[in-house]
Amino acid sequence: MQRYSGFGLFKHSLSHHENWQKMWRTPTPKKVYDVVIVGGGGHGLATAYYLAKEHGITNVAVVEKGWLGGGNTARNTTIVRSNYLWDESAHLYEHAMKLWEGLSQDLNYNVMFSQRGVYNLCHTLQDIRDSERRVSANRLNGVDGELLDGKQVADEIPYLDCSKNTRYPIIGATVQRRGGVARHDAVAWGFARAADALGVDLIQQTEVLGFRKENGVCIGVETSKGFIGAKRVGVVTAGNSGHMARQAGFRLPVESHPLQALVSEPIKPIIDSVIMSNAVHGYISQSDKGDLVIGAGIDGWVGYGQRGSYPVIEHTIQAIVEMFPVLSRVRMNRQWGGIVDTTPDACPIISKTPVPNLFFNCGWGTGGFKATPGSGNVFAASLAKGEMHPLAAPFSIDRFYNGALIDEHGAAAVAH
Amino acid sequence: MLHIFCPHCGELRSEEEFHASGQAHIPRPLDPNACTDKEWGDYMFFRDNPRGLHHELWNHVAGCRQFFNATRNTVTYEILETYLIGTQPQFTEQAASVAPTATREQGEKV
Amino acid sequence: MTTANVYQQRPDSGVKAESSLHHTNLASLTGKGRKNAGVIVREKKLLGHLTLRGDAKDPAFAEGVHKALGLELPVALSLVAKGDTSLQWMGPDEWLLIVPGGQEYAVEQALRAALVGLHISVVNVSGGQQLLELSGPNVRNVLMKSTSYDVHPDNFPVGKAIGTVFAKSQLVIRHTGEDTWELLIRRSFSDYWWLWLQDAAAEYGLSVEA
Amino acid sequence: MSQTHRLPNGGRVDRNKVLTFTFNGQQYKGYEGDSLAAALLANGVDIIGRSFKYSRPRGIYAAGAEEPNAVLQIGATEATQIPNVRATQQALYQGLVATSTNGWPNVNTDMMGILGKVGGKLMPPGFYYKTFMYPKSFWMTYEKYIRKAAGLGRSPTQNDPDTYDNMNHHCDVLIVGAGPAGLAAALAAARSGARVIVADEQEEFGGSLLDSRESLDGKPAMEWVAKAIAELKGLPDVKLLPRATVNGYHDHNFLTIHERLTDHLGDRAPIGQVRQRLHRVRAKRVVLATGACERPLVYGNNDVPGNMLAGAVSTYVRRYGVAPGKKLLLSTNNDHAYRVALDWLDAGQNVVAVADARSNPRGALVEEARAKGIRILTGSAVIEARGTKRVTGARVAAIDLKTHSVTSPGEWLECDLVATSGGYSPVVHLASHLGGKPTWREDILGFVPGEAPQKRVCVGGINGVYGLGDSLADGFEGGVRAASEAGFKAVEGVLPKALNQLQEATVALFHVPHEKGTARAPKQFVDLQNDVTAAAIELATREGFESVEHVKRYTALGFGTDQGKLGNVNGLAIAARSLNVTIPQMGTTMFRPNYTPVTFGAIAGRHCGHIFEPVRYTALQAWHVKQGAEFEDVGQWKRPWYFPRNGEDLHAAVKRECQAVRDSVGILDASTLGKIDIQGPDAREFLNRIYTNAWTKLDVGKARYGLMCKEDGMVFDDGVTACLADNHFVMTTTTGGAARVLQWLEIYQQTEWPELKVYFTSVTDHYATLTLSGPNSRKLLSEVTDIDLDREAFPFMTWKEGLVAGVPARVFRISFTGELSYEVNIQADYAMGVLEKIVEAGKKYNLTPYGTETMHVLRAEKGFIIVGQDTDGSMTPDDLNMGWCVGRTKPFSWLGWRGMNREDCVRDQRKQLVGLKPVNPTQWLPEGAQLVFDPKQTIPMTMVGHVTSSYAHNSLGYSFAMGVVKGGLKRIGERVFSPQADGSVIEAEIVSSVFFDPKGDRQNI
Repeated sequence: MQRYSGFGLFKHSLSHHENWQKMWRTPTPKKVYDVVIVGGGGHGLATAYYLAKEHGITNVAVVEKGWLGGGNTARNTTIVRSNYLWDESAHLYEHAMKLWEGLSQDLNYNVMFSQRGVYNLCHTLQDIRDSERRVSANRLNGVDGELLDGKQVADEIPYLDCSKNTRYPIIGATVQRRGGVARHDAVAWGFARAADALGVDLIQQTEVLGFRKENGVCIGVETSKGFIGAKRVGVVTAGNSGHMARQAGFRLPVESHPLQALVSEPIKPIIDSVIMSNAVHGYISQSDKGDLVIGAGIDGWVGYGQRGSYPVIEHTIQAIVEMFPVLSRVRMNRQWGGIVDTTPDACPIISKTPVPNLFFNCGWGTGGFKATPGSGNVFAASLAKGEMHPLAAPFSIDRFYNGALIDEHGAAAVAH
Repeated sequence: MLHIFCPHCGELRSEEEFHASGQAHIPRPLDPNACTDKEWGDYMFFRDNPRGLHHELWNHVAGCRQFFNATRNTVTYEILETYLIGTQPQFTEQAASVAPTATREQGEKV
Repeated sequence: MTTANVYQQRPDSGVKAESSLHHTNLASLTGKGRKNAGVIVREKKLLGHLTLRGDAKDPAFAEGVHKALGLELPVALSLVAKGDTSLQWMGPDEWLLIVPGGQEYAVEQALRAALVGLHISVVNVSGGQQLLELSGPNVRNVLMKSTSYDVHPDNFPVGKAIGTVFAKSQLVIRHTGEDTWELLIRRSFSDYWWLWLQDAAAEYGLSVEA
Repeated sequence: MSQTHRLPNGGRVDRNKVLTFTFNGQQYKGYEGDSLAAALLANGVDIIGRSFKYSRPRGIYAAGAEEPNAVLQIGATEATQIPNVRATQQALYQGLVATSTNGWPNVNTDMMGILGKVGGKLMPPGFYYKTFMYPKSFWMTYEKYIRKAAGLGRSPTQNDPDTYDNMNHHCDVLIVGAGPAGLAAALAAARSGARVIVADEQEEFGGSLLDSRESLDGKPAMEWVAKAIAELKGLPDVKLLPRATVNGYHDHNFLTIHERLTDHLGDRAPIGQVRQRLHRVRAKRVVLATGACERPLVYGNNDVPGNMLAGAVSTYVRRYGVAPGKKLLLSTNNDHAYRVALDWLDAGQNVVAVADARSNPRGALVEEARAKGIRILTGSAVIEARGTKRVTGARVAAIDLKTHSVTSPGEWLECDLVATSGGYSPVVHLASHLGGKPTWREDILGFVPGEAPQKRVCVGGINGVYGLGDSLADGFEGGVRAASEAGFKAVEGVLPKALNQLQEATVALFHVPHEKGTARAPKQFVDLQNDVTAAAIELATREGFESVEHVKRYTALGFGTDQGKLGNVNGLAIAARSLNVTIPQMGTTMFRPNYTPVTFGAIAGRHCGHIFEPVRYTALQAWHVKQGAEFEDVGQWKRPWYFPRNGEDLHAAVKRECQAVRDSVGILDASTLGKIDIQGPDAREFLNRIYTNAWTKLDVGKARYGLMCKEDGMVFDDGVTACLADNHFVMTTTTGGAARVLQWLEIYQQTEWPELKVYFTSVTDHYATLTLSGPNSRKLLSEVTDIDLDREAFPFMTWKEGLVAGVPARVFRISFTGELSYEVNIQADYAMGVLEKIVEAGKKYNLTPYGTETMHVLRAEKGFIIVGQDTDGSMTPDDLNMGWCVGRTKPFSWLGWRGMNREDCVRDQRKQLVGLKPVNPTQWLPEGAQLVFDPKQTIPMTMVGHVTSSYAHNSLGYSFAMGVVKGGLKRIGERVFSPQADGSVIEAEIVSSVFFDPKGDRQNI
């Protein structure tokens, strides 16, 4: 792998940047792999990378129907945090957070992870109770978190309307200072480049059409470019998980909904952290390019069109103007939608399936991006050993039968 | 924003007046106590979630407050029909390949 | 056995009654708005409101209603009226009956008597809602700012009444005359509606009529 | 000198109306009718900004929405700042204040420009991914500087003084674009009687005719436009919206139009006027007449001020009477661009030459140019321009299109304006908003709309129909079709005659070759706003980015505020060539709303500030305000939280209120509780199915508490329901749950058990509910009621009807405080009168109004739960120690029963609701605080539960709490610990959750 550095950049500038290597190969699929990952988004690429790096399994293919990182990785609002309520999710997301903290160096690719702090605003007394509960749990789980009062919030977040004149006056907030944002595309590209360097085959423009089973056991995938054999198959196809499960012959407790987001035109820095509000229902941060990155909730119906309904956009912008009245004259440049696989408890499914040797990692709802390295890391371990990693084990499909749900609706009420 | 024909009001109305209530035609097991945990979990949580025709339950919350069903394409978002609770859809996944795409919205006054 | 508990809910005269916009003191604003205001608002308060439920397909039900009220059951999205009494379709098995304030108890009894033996429901909701009449040349503009329902007379002729989204909540709009419309507003939302209408009508001028 | 570049005559500006404006602190003059860009050009302003990455000087490049460079800050005051206004789309007004967004100390001498020159080489696409990684801790510092350098304009830092609104429309035909095709379509549709809306983004209707050389019926084309507008204005159901951009084409033919009502008058709307309006339109049919957008050619130094889109030159000359230079050099690959040379000549200016990439062009305009003596260099193109702050010359050389190479050294021509035309791109933006992939047409070298779930007709330029006569015909036919599809009968119409001229095909040239190769040639810009060069695109493909989305994302191509209107197709062509695929194989990226940016305020409309969302009040709100209540938001309701007296704080007030209730009597406004009237012969059976407990035996006159669970067995609401008559009940719900519960009842009745005869009607607003609670409540109530309140006659958990303060009431003897209590329900119209009389009578009992906080304390002392505070959607009735409320033997498997018997729900050691008593009675356990058995363990700790409710100020005299603890019901008497943020640990004993009057004597007195 060609190593990236400031000096390298200088060296290449002397030859007019004509000698940069490809970031990854364009390989022809082999007949059989130890592991085939279906889905070349952030989670799939991370899985492949950690399989190769931490488990020495390099005979791995990532099969992607479109382009690497082209699904929700390319469409999310890039928030990273780990301040989840329940132990199971807090541990999983904190595992991811620790990986984020060294990711650029690990991948030798700057994913621009910016720990600028994530604030969750409180508007009601119940918000305060829920926040105390979450922050208190975070603290005892080793996840950083603070509960601020209204005055502290006003001091820390310029231009936020903390007056009593708003419909839902702000009376406090939680903050996770280690939380922040990262550059979404770079995460996919960084993992792809690093995985490729370790020998992983990244096979783009190849759609998985089905799973081949022998004696009920999965032995590979049927693709638009023919059959590819595999000892184990991991499916990481956010926005398509239900569809893939149907190909494999079972259903999931998943519904795929549109999740919309939008950006303003680029403006000079004005929002220096990530601010989210469940009650007013919106969240905002500002990208390094200057765009205000804004989102809110999912559309209420199943939709695979990568677009949702306009009222969601309206309500989101109303919420932002309510929180930051000074932004009223800023303009919205572009809106888009992703497809999020939601589960009944707003937690992911990282699980074995009714088909032996076929594993699913899905159902991240609106919280997938922030988990990317952690999700890939525990999924890789599970695929390597054939047994679920301890951090992944609570997220089995079984919980929807026995009732051991991990209800994170509170932590994810505003989608992010 | 979707335009939905309420079969009770007999008019197309904006999506804002409605609330989507998930997949339709999921009858509550007649004897829940006879269900295994797995069967009960299937009833509560597992859904078809198709790419394509989806039969789903809607409620005209701001209008007549009635529930009804709709057949909607989850990729194009086209609504092929809305129909009353207790009746069956005309458009189904099986019939879809032969059914012409609706050229005119149900209830469209032209 | 009695199937329902019905009682006279209105006190004898002399007890103070307040509409849901009482606190805004509309009376004091009467005649103080802009001359030739584009929108004129008038409270139609303290009327008798009854929610009637029953099976529209059962001829006995329609007959009973007719017997008690002298009104035909209105079909979907319509309103029939006789004098100060109006009956509005609210849903396939639901109607709203508005009668002069104080008559609701007697009317309910008449309805129950005429519909005895049928599965019906009559509920007095007089305290929970009232009408707000809007008239004037710019009412349609104000409605267009507030609802995504099509209020063009081709689609919304006089005599039509619909439930829809209005600003950030829901209500019923009734078209009662060429430039006259009624909003059926819920008590707890009244203050919001009043603020909303003042704001939406500001550019056309708003005046209050007693 | 003023307006040095204004032509002596011509243009649609009003030369009698001189307007003064300021740009970068300097005052200039322009005319009414000018765009800001036109006025700047009229004054010879070359540099209007610095580029974002390399800080290169940039000038006005285009004349419309596609402008990439002239993105300015506007606003005379802080509160009225508007960032990122395209000068080409901003009408000039008196006193306009504009500044550049980048450049330090100013745009003419920009220090960053030096850095850009030196550092530029170090900034290939994606350079930031390859560096700034070490040392790890420095990224936040690097980032600060990157952020400062990025961004264009700035947000105001004061609140917006203006108002905005939304307006909803329904029409039969919405016509987007009022150029020749759009106007023809509008006439056709409107004459049929259809409801028609015509929206156009420009200051006036006319589109391409506003600067056209062509005539209609032998008269200037704009005369026909005026006639058409007059006719349309005369029709009753036609709405004409100039200055209104259709920005989004959403599902089911819903579109949004952003109308700028006062932006041409000032940075602030005149008093009483709305600044901008967002129209929400549902159209039966849409006619897209959005035209086509000229593409520039990509050549060396094509960004130096003085390089300009060819059509823009015509616009400035013909529409504004401005000559943006003296000596014009035109580089084209098509016929249409020749009009620029002719317009320039007509304006008395000097045409240096036309470089035409075609080897033997013979079209009508070409011949006209030849005839007028214009020098035409065929088979050639401008290879590179020269100049730093303004073009001083350009090199024209012969090129070979097949080999993409330069075949002659060429010739340097002196000029100050290079006009460029690389053909036309149909404006397919709106046509693609629903995911429809545009299709490439080789014959017109452009993308046209592809299939999409839109009920639309595309007419004119968007279809690649470019000739004026053809465009009018296409438009008219489209208008007829749209109207007839919407149910209207078309009316015949005669179209004006246009001169049909021979037009030859455009030749495919996007990126002009350079001898040095792309990487070493002078910078050839593809996306001017984002400083994306042809070399950058080639580098991206070299590094393995093969998908168009990858290339776009890696280079930032098309991510600017112009969304790549000029650069996208050229970028695509460059990527395709370097990957050796065709343009259609390369595909396009997604088009998403908005077409051009839309003000947040306009989208938000009036839904902000005090009407951001409804506020709900009870009938007694005015009284609460008069009593000085502090309010709490509960759902949409404002509820009195507590009633401070004489400067009391929350704690003091609550302690006093609690004591008053326990000692004498208090009054609470409970009107916000949900109330549902239930009638029908199956009402009782329905209650049996929906509640966890049994309802079969509840007699008329009695009331019962019930719990509701979802199918998963988790509690989701609770309340008291009373039997009013055999077939008649009234249910109460939590305040926040009222709407949800009604929906819940309806969905089961309508979809699951339609055979059950029962009707539900909300009476929440109809009844006001006054709760009198405390040992003296009977005495007090007896003074204002005719109801027999005798203990035997009116026992606990029953209700009676009678007069209260002269008003007919239903009085329920139920209690949420543990004290003797009466809930008085009266028609809300009379609530204030009743309250006043009770208050009057209550004086001698020290009747004390209390709010939600005191209510919460008093119920907690009794161990009563609050759904949503003590529950979180993961608790069964057994978890709440409310097994007594579970009908385990009910014949019908009611909602929740099966769910609460799943494996995980019946296991030992679930978290259970218990009382918590801090060992130190003055210590308060924060609500939400987590609990552990062993406070000395290391992090991560094993948490065993949390505090749900906690009250230090109450009637008990010591701090107490409720909370859930793992296996808590079997641990009564044991200790739990709550480690706090400050390092301290609060120790508490697990106790019964009933702290006060455990036998319930007080409510039974």
